[in-house]
Amino acid sequence: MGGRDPNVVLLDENGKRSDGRTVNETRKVTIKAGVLKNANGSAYIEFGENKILAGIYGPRDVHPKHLSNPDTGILRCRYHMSPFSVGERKNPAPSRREVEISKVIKEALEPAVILDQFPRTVVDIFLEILQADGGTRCAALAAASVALADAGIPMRDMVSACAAGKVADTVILDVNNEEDQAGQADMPMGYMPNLKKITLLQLDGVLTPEEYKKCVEVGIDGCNQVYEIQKKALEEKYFSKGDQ
Amino acid sequence: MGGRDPNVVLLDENGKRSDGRTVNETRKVTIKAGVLKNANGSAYIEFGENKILAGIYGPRDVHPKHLSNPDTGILRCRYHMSPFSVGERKNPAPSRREVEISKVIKEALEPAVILDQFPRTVVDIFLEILQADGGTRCAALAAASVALADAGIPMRDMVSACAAGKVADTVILDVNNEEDQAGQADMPMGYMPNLKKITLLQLDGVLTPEEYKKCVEVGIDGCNQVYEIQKKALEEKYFSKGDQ
Amino acid sequence: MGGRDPNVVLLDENGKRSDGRTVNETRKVTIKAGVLKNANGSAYIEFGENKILAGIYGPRDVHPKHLSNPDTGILRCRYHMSPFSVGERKNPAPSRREVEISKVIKEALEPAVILDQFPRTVVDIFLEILQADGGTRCAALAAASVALADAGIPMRDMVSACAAGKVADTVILDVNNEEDQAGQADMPMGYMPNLKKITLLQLDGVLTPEEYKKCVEVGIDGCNQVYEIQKKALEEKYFSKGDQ
Amino acid sequence: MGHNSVIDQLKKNQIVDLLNEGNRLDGRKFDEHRSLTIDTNVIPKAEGSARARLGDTEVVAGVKVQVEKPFPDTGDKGMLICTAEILPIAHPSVETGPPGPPVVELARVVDRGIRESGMIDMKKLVLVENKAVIGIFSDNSVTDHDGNLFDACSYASTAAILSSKIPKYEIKDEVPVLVEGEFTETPITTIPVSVTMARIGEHIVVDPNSDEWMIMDARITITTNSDGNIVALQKGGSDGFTYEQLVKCSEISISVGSKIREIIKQSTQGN
Amino acid sequence: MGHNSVIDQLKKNQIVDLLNEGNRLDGRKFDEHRSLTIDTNVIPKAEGSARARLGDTEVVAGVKVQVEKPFPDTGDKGMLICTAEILPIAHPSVETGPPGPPVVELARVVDRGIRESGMIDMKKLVLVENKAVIGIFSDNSVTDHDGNLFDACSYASTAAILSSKIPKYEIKDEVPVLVEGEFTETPITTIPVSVTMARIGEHIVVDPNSDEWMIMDARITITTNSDGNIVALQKGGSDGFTYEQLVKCSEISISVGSKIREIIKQSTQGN
Amino acid sequence: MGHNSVIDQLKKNQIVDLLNEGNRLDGRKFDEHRSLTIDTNVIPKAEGSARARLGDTEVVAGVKVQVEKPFPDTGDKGMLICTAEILPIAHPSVETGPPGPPVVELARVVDRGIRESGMIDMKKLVLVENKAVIGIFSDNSVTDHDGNLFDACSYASTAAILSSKIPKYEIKDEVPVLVEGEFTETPITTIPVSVTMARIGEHIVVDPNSDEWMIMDARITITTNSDGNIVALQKGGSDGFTYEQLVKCSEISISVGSKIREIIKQSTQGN
Repeated sequence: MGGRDPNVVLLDENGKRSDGRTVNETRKVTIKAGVLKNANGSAYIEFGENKILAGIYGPRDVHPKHLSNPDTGILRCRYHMSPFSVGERKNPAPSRREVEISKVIKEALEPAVILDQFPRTVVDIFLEILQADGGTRCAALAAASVALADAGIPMRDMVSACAAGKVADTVILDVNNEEDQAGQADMPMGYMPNLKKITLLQLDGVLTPEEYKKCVEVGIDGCNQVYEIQKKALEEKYFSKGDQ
Repeated sequence: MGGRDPNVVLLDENGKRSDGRTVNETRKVTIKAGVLKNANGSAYIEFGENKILAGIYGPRDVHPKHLSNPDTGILRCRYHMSPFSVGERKNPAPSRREVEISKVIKEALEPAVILDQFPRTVVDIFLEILQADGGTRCAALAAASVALADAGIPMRDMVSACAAGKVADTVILDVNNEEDQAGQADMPMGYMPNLKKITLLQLDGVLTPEEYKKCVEVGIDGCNQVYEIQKKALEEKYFSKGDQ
Repeated sequence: MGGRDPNVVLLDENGKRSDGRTVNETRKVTIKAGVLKNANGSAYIEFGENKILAGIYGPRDVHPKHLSNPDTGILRCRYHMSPFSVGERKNPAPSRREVEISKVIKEALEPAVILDQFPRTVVDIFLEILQADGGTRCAALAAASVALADAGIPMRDMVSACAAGKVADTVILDVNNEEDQAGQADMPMGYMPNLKKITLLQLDGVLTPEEYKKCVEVGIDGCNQVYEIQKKALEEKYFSKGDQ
Repeated sequence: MGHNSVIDQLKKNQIVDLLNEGNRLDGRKFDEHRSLTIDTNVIPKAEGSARARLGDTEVVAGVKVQVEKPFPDTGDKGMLICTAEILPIAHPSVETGPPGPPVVELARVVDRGIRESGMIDMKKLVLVENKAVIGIFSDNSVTDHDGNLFDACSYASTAAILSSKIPKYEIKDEVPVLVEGEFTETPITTIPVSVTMARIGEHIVVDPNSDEWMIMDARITITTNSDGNIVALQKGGSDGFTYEQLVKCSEISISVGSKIREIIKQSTQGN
Repeated sequence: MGHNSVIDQLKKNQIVDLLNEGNRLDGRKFDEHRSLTIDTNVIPKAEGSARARLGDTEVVAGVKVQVEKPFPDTGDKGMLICTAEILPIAHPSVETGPPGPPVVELARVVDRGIRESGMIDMKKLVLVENKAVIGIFSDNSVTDHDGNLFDACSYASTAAILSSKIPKYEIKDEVPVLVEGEFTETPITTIPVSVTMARIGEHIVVDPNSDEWMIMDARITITTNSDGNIVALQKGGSDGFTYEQLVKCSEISISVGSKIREIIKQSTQGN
Repeated sequence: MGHNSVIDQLKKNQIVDLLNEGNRLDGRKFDEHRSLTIDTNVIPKAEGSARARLGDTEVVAGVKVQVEKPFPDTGDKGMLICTAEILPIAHPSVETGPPGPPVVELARVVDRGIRESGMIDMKKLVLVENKAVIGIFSDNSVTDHDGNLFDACSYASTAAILSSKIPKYEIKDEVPVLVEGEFTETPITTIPVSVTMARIGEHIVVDPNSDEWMIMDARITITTNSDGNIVALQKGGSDGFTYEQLVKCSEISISVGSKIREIIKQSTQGN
C-alpha cells in the first residue's frame, strides 16, 4: 500500500473501477496447461496484465541430501521476476520480497499436495513473472496449482487464488496495480474450494473488523471464480486433445 | 588511533582523565553469569558503556564435518556488533574488523580451554556487542571466559582482559572510546593471571621501548583487577544461589 | 573494440605501427620456465608490456569430489588480474570478463593435455596478470602451456597463442592495448602448430570475409613465432641447466 | 530448529491430547499470552531501545535515526525500516550467514505490521523535500528463542520506537545540520500490536511457545491498531484455516491486542 | 546438463554414424537450422520484447530503456547491455544461484555479437553529454532448453531491440524530463545474426540441438551483419578447428545468417 | 596449510630438539632473518611497485594512486589502504574465493603497521579539503609461500611506497585535473619495519619459515619506526607469551628492524 494518492478516482459514481470493472469482478484470466517441453508439468497464466510461467520438476532427488525427508516428499518454490517484468528494470538477484513470496506460496500449496508416497524426493515449483501488474502472487499460485496437476502430482484439491481489497472505502475483488498503489487495503488469498480451507492469506492496509470479514468472503468468491478457469485449463489439455 | 585531536584534554593538571578516572583506574565493570536460557553457558558484561552478551554452545558436533579434529575439540568464535551498537548504524554483515577480532579472541582463549577429551566436537563462542564504547574486544574476551566457565568447559585458567594505552604522553589503564580516538596508543591485552601468560596483545600507536614495557605492566595490572570481577560473577551464580 | 578514435595514427606512411613495429611483427616476447618454488610447474612471460605468472598444481585430488571424473583427469583454470595490473585499480573479486577468459583458456588447453591416465584428479592452472597491456589472454595461454610442460603433464602439443587484428583497414599481427582501443578488430588465437588446430578463437570488430581469412592466416603465423620462444624457454630450463 | 519426526510426533500427541482436555502444556489458557516484560532505554547510545521478554523469548531492539536521501517517488515522507536477526546465542539451531527464508519473513512481517499501521507520521519526517528525510531504523536482535519471534520482535520494536527521540536539524542552504543535544518527539499516531496464533488440530492458541510452534498445523499473525482495526496479517505454516477460524482469530487479535497495548503503554510511559 | 559417460558415448556413436551417412538425428541437412518463429511485443509493458522459438529452445527477451549516467570515458554514447539467464523451468539440470561460467559466457557472447555489430547507433542515444544517456537493457530469459542457447538468445534480443521504442525526453536545465506517451525510433544501423555450428568428428552442423550439443567436439559462433561481414566470433568446446574448417564455418555463417536475417526482418515488420 | 598431526608432531620434535641445542633447521641463528632481496619498479605501469623475496617467500606489491572522495570525518587527510592476497600459485593449500580469517588478519596487520607508523604524511595528500584527496592503494600479491607472509608483505609494500610517485593535479573550480607526465614525491616521514617472531617451546626465533610456522606455539609481529619506537604489534597463535618474553621480543624487533631498514633503504635508493 504505497502512495494512497487521494486524487485517483478508483470508484466512480456508477460503481465502476478505474479499469471499468464492477466491485465483484475479476480481471480477465486465461490459463493454458502444458506449455513447456522439458518441465514435468507447466502452465501459463494471464491474469489481467500479469503474465506468468509455472514449471514443475519432480518428484526427484534432493540436493543437498540433508534437506530430504525420509518420511515424505518435500515441496520447494521459487517465485522470480524477470528483469523486464516491471516498470524500472529489476536486478535479477532474488529480493527479500521474492524470498518471502516464495515461502508463502510454498506453504499455500503444501496442504494440497500428497507427497507421502515419494519419500526423500522434492517437487520443485518454479514461477517466473514475465510481466507484473499487481496480484502476481495470486496469479502465480493459481498457475502453480495447474502446473502441479499437469505434472501428475497427487493433490487433495487445487489451490485457487485471488485478492480482495478496499478502495474508496469499498471492499472490492481482485486488486490491480493501480488500486494497490492508491487504495486502502490489499488482501491476497489462496483457497481450496473443495476443502474450504484458506491456505494463503496476507493483508496490508487498514480494515475494520466488519470489512475484514467482508474481504475474506469476497476473496473466497473470487477464488471460486478462478477455480473454474483452472479446471477448464486442465480439461482443455487432457480432454480436448485427448492425450494422457 | 584515529583523530589524535590535540585540543581534547585527556589528562588534566590533577591527573584526572576526561571521564574523571585516575591513570590506573578501570571503568566500572559488572558481569553476570548465566543470563541466557538456551545457551550452554552465558555471561553479560557492562564494561563502562560497553554492553556485551556472550553465549556458549558445545561441545557439539562440527558442521561441516571436515573442520573437525579427531584428536581434540576445537574452538570457534564470532564477535559481532548489533546494528544499533555504534554511532552510525552498522551494516549487519560481518566486517573485516569483526573477522580479525573474532580470530584474535579465539586465539586468546585457546591456551585456556582443555578440549582433548572432546575429540571431533566444537565449542562455539558467540559474542554480541549490544553497545560499544571503546575496548569491546577486551570486554568481550572477559565475558567469553566467564561464559565458558558457566558452560562447564574445562579450563586451565580464565582469561582476563583490559587495555593499556597512552594519552598526553602518559601511560594509562583501560582506554575508553574518546581516549582511543584522540590518544596516542591503545594496547588491548588478554591475560591468564594464574599462568602469567599474555594470550591477546595488539598495539596501535607509537610507544618508546620504555613506554612499551610500562604499558604491558599496566595492562597486566588491569587484567588482574578484571579477573576478580570475573570470579565474583561465577561465585554469585554458583554459590549465592546454590545451584549446580 | 572500445573507442576507435580516428585521430590516433595506428599505421604511418612507412607501414610502421604506433610502437614502431611492422604489420607482421609481434611485440618482444620472453618466457622463463620454472620460476616458482612451490608450484608443480610454472612460467613467467613478458609479452610486450604484459607481465604474467602461470602456476600449475596437479594432478591432484578434486574438491568438491562430485566434480571429479572417474574416466579421466580434468582441467581447471583461473585467469586473474592483480589490482595494480591495469590503469585504474581493479577490484580483486573476479569479474565476468575474467570468468569468461578462464573458460576459453581452459577449453584452448583441453585438446592438448592427456589426462586419461589420471582419473579422478584435477590439474589446476592459475594465471596471474601482474601487468596488462592488451593481449593478456594470448600471453597467459602461451605461459600456461609452458608451465604445463614444466609440470610434466603429458601433452599432444603445446598451445601457442597470438592475436591478429585490423587497424587503419590493414590486417596486423599482435594487437597491443592502444591498437585494441582505437583499432577496428581484435582476434585472439590459440594454436597447436604440430596438430595444426586452432583451439582458441574470438573476434571483436568488423571484418570482410577476405579480411577474416587473412586474420586467421596472420594469427597462425604469429602463433608459430611464439611457439619457438615457448620451446626455447623449456630448452633453457631443461638442457642449459641440465636439471630434471 | 531441526526435526526429529518420532519425538515430534510424540510431543504433538501429548500437546493435542492436553488441548482436547482444554489445557496447554505450560498451563496457559488458549487465549493467554505469556508473561510480557518490556524495559526501555537499554541501549542508551541509540535514539531509542527496548528489551522485550515474552516468556523465555527475548529480543533487544535498537532505533537509529539518520538523515537519508529519499527514494525518487517518496520524497515527501520519512523512511522506516525494521529488521530482525536471530543471534546464534539465541538457540542451538541458529546458523550464521545470510538470512534464510524464515528470518526474511520474520523481518518483513514485523516491518509491515508497524509500517502499515501508520504508527509514525511519515509526513512529519521530511527535512528538505525530495532531498533529505529522517530515516528510522529499528533493528531487532533475538537473544533467546522460545517460539513466537513475530510478536516478541514486534513488541520490542514498537516499544523502542515509542521510547525514541528524533535529533533536531536546522536547514542551512537546503542542507540539514545537526543541532547537538536537542531532540523532538517521534510523531506517533497509533500503537500497533501483533498477535500470533497457532492452529493445532481444531484449536486456536495465542502466543505459541517453542513446543507448540514446532508441532502446529498453521499460524496467523494479525496486527491491530489503537482503534481496534486490523492493519496487517500474515498466514504461515503448512496447512490452512477455515473462514470461521479466521473470524475467530481476528476477534482474539483485537481482545488480546488491547491487553498487550496497555502493557506496552505502561512500559514506555515517561519516555 | 549432467554427464553419463556410457549413454553419452552410445549417443555419440549413433550421431556420428548417421553423420557419416550424411544424415542428422532429426532429419535436418548439415547447414539447416531448426524452425525459427519469433513473436514480438509479448511483454507490452517493456519498451521492446520478443519470444524466439528455435526448435524446442525458447527464449523471452525484454528491453528496458532507462536514463543512465555514462561511464567517465564514454560520455558521448548511449549504453547497451544484453544479459541472459537460464530459468530453472527450462531444463531439469538448471541450478538457481549466481551464474556459472557457461551462463556468463552465453551472456557475454550474445552481448558482444550485438554490440560489436554496431546494431544501434550509440551516438544518437546521448541526452546530455557526459551526464545523461539512454541505456538499453536487453534481458534474455531462457524458458525451454533444447541446445544452442547462443543463437536463440541472440535472435530474441535482436528482435526485441528491433521492436523497441525509445521514450522521449526533453532537456530542462541539463536534466532529462520524460515526455509521457511519446517515443522515438531506436536508431538501428544493421541486423546482426549469430550462427552457431558444432564440429562432430570432421562434420560441421548448423544449430546443434541438445543431443548434438552434448556430444560435439567443438563449437563456433560467428555473427555477421547486414553487409555480410563478420563482426564477432567465439570458439568453444574442448577441441579445436583446422584453418579449412574455420573458413568453411565463416561461409556457412554468411549464407545461413542471411536466411535468418529475413525471418527476423519479417517477424519484426510493422513495429 | 593442511594438518597431519603425526607428521607435524615428528617435525615439531625435530625442530625443538635442534633449538634446544641452539640450532635451527635451516642453520640460521635465532635472531637471524632469511635472505631478503627487494627489486623495485617491477610493475612500471603502477605508480610504485616492488618484489620482495624473503627466503623462498615472494611477494609482489603494486601501488595505485587515485583521486578519492574522503570519508566525512577525515576530509583533511589522504587515504592509505594496504591489502594482501595469497595467490593460488603460491602454495598447494591456497583456496580461491573470498578471503578467510588468516588472510583478513594478514592484510589488516600489514596495513596497520604502515598506517600507524605515520610513514606517509597524510595531511600533504589533500587536493580539495573534504572533497578530493589522494588515495594510495598498496596491494600485495603473494606469489610463493614459505612462511612469514606478514613481514614479506610489509617489506614489499613499504618498498613499493618508497619507490612511488604521486601524479600531479591542478585544481580548477575545486576539481582536480591531472597534469599528464608530472609527478611529486610521496611525502615519507619514516620507514616502518615489521619483525615477526615465533615462540617454539621457550625459544624465540625471528622470521619463521614454513616448517617453523606450522609447529610454533605462538607468534608476535612488532613494527618499529626509524626512531626505534614501537608503532604496532599483533600477537597470534594458539598460546601466549610471558612478560619477559614480550620484553625480549621488543628488543629483538628493534635490533633486527634496524638491519632490515637498511636493506629496504638501499633497495629503494635512487627511486
